[in-house]
Amino acid sequence: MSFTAPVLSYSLLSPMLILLGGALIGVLVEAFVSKALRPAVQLTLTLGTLLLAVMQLWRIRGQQSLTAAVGTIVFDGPAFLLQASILIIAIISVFLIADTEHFAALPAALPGSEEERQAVQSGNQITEVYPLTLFAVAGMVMFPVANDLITLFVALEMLSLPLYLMAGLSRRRRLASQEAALKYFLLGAFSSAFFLFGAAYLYGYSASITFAGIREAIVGGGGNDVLLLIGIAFLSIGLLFKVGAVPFHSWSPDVYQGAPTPVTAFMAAATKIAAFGAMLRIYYTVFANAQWSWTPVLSGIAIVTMLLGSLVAIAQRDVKRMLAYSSIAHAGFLLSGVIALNKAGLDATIFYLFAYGVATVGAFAVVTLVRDSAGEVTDLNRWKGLGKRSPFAATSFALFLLAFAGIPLTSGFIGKFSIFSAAYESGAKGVVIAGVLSSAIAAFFYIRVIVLMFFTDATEDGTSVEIPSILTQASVVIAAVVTVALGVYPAPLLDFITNLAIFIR
Amino acid sequence: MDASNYLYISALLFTIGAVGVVVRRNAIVVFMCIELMLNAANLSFVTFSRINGDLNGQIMAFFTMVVAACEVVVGLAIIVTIYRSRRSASVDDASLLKR
Amino acid sequence: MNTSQSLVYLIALPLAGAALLLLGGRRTDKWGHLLATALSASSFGVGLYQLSQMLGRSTEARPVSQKLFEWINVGTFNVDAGLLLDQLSICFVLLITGVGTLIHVYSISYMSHDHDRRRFFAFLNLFIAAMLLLVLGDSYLSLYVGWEGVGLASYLLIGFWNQKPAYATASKKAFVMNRVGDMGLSFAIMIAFATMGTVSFAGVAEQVENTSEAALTGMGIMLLIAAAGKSAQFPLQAWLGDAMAGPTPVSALIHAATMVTAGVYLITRSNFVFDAAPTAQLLVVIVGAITLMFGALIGTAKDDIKKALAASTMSQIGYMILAAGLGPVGYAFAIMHLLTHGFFKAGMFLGAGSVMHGMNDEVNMRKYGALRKFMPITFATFGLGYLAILGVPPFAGFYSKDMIIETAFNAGGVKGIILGSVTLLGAGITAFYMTRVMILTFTGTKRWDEDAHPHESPWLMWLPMAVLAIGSVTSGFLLSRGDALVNWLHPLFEHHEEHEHHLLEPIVVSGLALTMVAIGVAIAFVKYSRQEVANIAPENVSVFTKIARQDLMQDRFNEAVFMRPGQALTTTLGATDEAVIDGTVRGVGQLAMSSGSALRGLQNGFVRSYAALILVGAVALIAAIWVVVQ
Amino acid sequence: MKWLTLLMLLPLAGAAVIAVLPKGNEKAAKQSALVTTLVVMTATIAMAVGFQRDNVDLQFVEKYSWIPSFGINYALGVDAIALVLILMSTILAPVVVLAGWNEAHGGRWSVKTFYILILVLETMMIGVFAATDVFLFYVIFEAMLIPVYFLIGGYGSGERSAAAVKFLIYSLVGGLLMLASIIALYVMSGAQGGHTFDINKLSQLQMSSMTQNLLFLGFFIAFAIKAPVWPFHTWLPDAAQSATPGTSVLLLGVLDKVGTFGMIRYCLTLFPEASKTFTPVILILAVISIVYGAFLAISAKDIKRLIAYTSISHFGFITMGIFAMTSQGQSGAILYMFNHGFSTAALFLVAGWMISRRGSSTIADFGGLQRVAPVLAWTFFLAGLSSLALPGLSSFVSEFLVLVGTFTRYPVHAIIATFGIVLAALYILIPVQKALHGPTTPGNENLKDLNLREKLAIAPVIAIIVVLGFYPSPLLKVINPAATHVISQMGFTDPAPTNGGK
Repeated sequence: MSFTAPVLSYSLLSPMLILLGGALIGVLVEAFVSKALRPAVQLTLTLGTLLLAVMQLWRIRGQQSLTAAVGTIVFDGPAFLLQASILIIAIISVFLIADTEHFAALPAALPGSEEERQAVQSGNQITEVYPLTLFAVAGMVMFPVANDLITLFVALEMLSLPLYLMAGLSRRRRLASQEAALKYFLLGAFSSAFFLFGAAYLYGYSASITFAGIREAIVGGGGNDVLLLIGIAFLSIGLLFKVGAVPFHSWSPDVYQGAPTPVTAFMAAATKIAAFGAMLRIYYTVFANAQWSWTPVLSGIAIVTMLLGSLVAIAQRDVKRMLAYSSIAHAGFLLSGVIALNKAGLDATIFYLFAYGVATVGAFAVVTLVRDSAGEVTDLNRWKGLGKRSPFAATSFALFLLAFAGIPLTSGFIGKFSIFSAAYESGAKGVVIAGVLSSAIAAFFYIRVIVLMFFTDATEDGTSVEIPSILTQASVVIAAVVTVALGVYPAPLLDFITNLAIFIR
Repeated sequence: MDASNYLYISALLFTIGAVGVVVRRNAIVVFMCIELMLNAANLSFVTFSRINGDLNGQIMAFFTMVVAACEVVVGLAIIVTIYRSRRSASVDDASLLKR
Repeated sequence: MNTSQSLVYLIALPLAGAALLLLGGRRTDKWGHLLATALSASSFGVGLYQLSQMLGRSTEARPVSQKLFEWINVGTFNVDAGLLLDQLSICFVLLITGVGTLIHVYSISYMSHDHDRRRFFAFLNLFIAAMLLLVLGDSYLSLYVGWEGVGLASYLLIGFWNQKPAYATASKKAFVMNRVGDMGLSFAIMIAFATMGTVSFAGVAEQVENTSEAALTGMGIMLLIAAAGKSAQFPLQAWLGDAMAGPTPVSALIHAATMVTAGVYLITRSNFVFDAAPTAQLLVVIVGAITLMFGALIGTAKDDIKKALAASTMSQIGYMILAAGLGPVGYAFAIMHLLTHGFFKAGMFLGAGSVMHGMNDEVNMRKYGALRKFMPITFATFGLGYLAILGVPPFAGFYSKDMIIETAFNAGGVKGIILGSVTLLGAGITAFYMTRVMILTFTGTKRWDEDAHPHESPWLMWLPMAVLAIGSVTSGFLLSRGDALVNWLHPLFEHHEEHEHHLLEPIVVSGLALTMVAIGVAIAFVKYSRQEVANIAPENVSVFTKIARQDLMQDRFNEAVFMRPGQALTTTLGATDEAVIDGTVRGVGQLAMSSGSALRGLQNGFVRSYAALILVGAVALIAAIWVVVQ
Repeated sequence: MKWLTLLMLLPLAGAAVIAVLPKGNEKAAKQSALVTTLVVMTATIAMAVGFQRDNVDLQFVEKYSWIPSFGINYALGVDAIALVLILMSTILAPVVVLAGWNEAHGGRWSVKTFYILILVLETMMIGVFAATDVFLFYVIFEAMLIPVYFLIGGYGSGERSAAAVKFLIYSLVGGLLMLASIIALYVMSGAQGGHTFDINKLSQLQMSSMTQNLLFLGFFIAFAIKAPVWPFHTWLPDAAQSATPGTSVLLLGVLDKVGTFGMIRYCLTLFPEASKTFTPVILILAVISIVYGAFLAISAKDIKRLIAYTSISHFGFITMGIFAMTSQGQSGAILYMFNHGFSTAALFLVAGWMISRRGSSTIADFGGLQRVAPVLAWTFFLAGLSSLALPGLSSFVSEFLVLVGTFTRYPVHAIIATFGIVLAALYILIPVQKALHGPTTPGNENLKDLNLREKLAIAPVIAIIVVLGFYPSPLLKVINPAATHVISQMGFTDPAPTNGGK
């Protein structure tokens, strides 16, 4: 028997390869470069890798291929857009991660132990977070381009496992951080089991692990629908878990709160893009013809997610948890774009993902700025009067909140409008109504925070705002600029998306 | 014999695992239950590959094992750390973050 | 119709005065009053000039008009700011500007000690302007402007001393009750526009025959309400008594001679409506008759000289309204009584003012007495007015009032008899209470407070009184000589040749009237001249007197029927707004809040429960898909 | 010449100038704000001169593609209605700046910020009336909440932040309902020949009466909250009580007009059938507002709340006039919007001066003011008279037109509404008596009278009130064609005289 070497189009895979390469080098750096240099080296390496990946990605924009890696990877317009979004978000997030203040100097050491104290004093900072980030990013960019179940599963784990660890790296409140890691890990693994089980049944239904094969089976019909439905259901659980849709959301508030804020920012923004990217591809291409079975259910989930997210957010006292619930609500909004199942829905969702991702990173970036002697202050009551003490932080945070609330002239409004109109066009009027309603509820607590910051006098205590690094500041500014720009003149991006966002099968 | 019996078994294993995750306290055991679920999935993969006369399912199974192994590494790392700092592997003790 | 460009000056002159004095502020204190008087006088001059012009023209050519500018012009609703001067309005113009000027003169001295005199004169001018606009406007809408304008002026003047809360309240009361009347006027205008498509006098007049009686009746009733509001007729009479809070010249000008007669003007002006709407006309008569008695009865019990006079004003206007309600025959007499009344009542008010002037602003007649010797001129002028109002020949009232009584009797049938006797009775009661006023004030013994040293008023004050007194002697005779006024106004009211069934000969009527008057006077004499008058009102009096003292319960009534329920409604509405409407809104917010906190409970921090939730979710998902598929 | 864009840019330019001014130089900030607003006013008048009043089409039209993929344009243009309102807004702006010269002090933030907010708001006030693209309108409609929100919450008094939040939430909820309707319109337009937000194209859409009713409600409720019409009014008193007088003037005088303006421009144009369907309900709501607002005003203890309640009553009249569907009613309503702007401005500004002098807004705390500060007192009185629609003052013309116009088609409503004029007398004269008359309350003996700046600020307002009372026809000549156009668009004609059924 003869062996034919698989044909790989490296140029299309290059972004992923670059990222993985960078990550591996990062591991080596961690091992061999002297402690003193490490942070700087790792930072440059990571940023370099990401930038390189972006440039590479830009070069291959507009190309299309089903056979990038013998049919396991697909590259097309949406793939480009989603990968680009993920990389950009990643870069901004790395700006935050660069502030080592957030990360345990020696995660292996016991909280409060002597060796930890020494590690902190000697300034020996373990910088494993950088390679972890790169691995995660690699997984994320692979998730939306996977074209068969294996790749999909591998990508899923590849983006998850590093995040589990990163969640546990916080320097302050380490117990909480470790707990976050544990919860995230257990629940993540739990959900991926469902995912895998679903995959198995899809395979059973279609006798194929490639998306193409599954789609043909669905189109052709005649298979055992029970297998198909179980498959769809369980696979969806895995994905819905990642995007934090009700009732698979319960990990996100705890993890968002426990994880180091830069990591929270990164996963809140990037993971959503990756997961929704994958969802879009799967639902728009693979499951499209089984629409009758899943759209109603997904609509229900979307509605519940929006409402619950908005309602519970009202009752939050911790800014990170509040943002977590708002991200749950937004998952609901985004789902309505998936349900739409039309071109407009695809464009809208991609735009929304990018706009929301940027705003989210910005918001968490501001959270990292608000500190006292014991590190970050996330208790909302201690944000009172922030507007007086730091107009910069308060104003930009207010801007991001308004964007979340979907107030005109911010990116959030354009996103909401486009995604709801797409959903309405597909006849999902109920979802739109629920969306509008929950936006009203949501507005309620976004405004509450604005009131806290601007209209209430500071209580006491040394909650101060410090700009630790130029990079953090930069990330806030970039996010703010993008948010406003996309609100005032979104036309270019929208057109760009509209022209590119076409799935190939 | 009818291959679908294997499916029932795998379903059973999956359910046992899932229930186990909910009812057991010890993090390690919980994690083992999850592994059980993964393997249930694997079993169905293999079964289906047999039913469909297609090898991809078995390839998938191998991948799953690898991934599961990675998961073990990460998972144990986390569990051990938390055990060291809490002196307890009970998942119920880790409930600082709530509401 | 010929036009005259000078009509506008009638209004513009006093209006300019008002504006100048109000905007000029204290700078104009020195000469403000003089300017105001001059302007009012010059307006009177213009009036005389117009009269002479008018006399020069043939009957049908007499009315003149002037279009000022396009005012409101929307769709078919076209109203120009236009003035109309005809035989009817000229009478008013002369009365307003004439009496007005006299009262300006009087006030110069009367208000000389008030450091806000300038403002007082500004308001007087404002009133003159508004009143002239009222009688000169050529459409109901422009009349409306004047109508509320005089209301405003009256409000400002009643409340001129509004630092006294009671006075402020009185002015507010007057304005609000007037607004009720104004509402009637606006309804009338709306009806006119909706049914006839026009609101000008001329337009309505020619549309009348194409319009259903129902509509006209409605319009007539609304006009009547308006008239009742302005002219303090039943049931909107309650404000007039309190309006005496204003400085006495105001009472004389606005609340005796001119503004309160605007109602009579409105009804006579709208004769074409009422002639076509018998029901409305009947109501007019009834209102007139009731008010006539109402006022007269109140008058018998008042110890406050001004309030007594006010009551009498009310009753006299009752006469006019009644006459106006008698249709074409009555209009002229209504106007005639209006004019004569303008003279003698204004005169008597000024007299009352002069008395108060001498008695440190004491108004309680029980504290007067024997003032005859101390203020002879006042006594004389007041006396002449007294004779006039009684209707003693040949004084003014004799002509005007007897005409009304006679016409009332001749109204025919039961109606005639009732009305006739009411008017007769009214004459008697009038005689009684006016005599009472005379006796209590000028004769008998001194009942003054210690610090009172009465003296005659300066010439600036008694001169106008004298002039008015002359008027109250002669006006009646002059106006009725050869039916001068009747013929003068004749072309305005179309007479379907009245079937002259004389129920009573004029001479008989006069006889009856005089007898009633004599009786009234006699009773008064017996009651107040024979026995000593207590200088504090005795409490052991008949129920009737008690009621009469309280203005026949009019305020009690309004309070019980309108004020109290109104206040109750207002407070309840306030509460409802807070509790129910805003409450609902807040409730929704609360609901969201609480449900949020409730759901928050799900997040109990135990990873196993989260896993359970996922598991449940998975099962639910399967179930849901199952349901969908089935 | 791109007039409207120019008008919108001028205030922004002014804001930019203020922004770069050195910190703490408050006088300069105030002066530049005043200059800017005056320039804008002049520019607006210059534009208005070029307006052809017999041409019912949109004029000064501008149109640039904004978000082509959604068919959204930056499209401006004015008809008589918009023109009149823009004119009102830009005349009020300098008055507010001059009158509230010291309002910004005692705010949470700098004086500069205050005037920047004011100027940004002015831009949006112009834009919201000039927008002819529904999306653009909505964007401004929502965005203009933000500056107002900060003006109330940052510079107001008392429960300012609570009031600001209440205002914002109310408006946002209304806005979101409208957004749902707009989305529906957009989708339908896509189904019927291309996505668009062009108001004229949208008004051509075919839709089932059910949909039309629902969408109408989406718009109407948003506008009813803005206006505000009973029972959506409870935010207004709180907002007005807390906001600075100047802000209140812009809030009640201009922003609330967006509601009534929207009813004409959007509800009637886009959903003629639904408008007819709902007219009975709306008329009832309007009548309730008239009476209800008046009663609440009578019972009000706080002078700012009182003015707010009177406005609720006045907006009732405007709404009634709009939906009476007669040329008198329509013209009256439009004229009413204009007049109400100024009479409310007068009331609020004078009340503001009284409050700033006395340090309290409770009516009972004043008394005998007429003796102490005559000019102040008489100005307040005059403003009050215009609010109770005294003939000879501008509001009378509009109010009477509305009543007459309504009476010809809906006599009963008109009759009930007319009782409002008696109530008006009460709600104005009661505070007048309490505050201006009677003996001077201890402590008020030496309150200052109006100074020159304040006189200068209020004079033009009073002038407009008086002049338009006697000579409204220039304005009416501009309004009438537009009003008649609206009526005929709706397929109505004025009822002919009935001759009382003879």
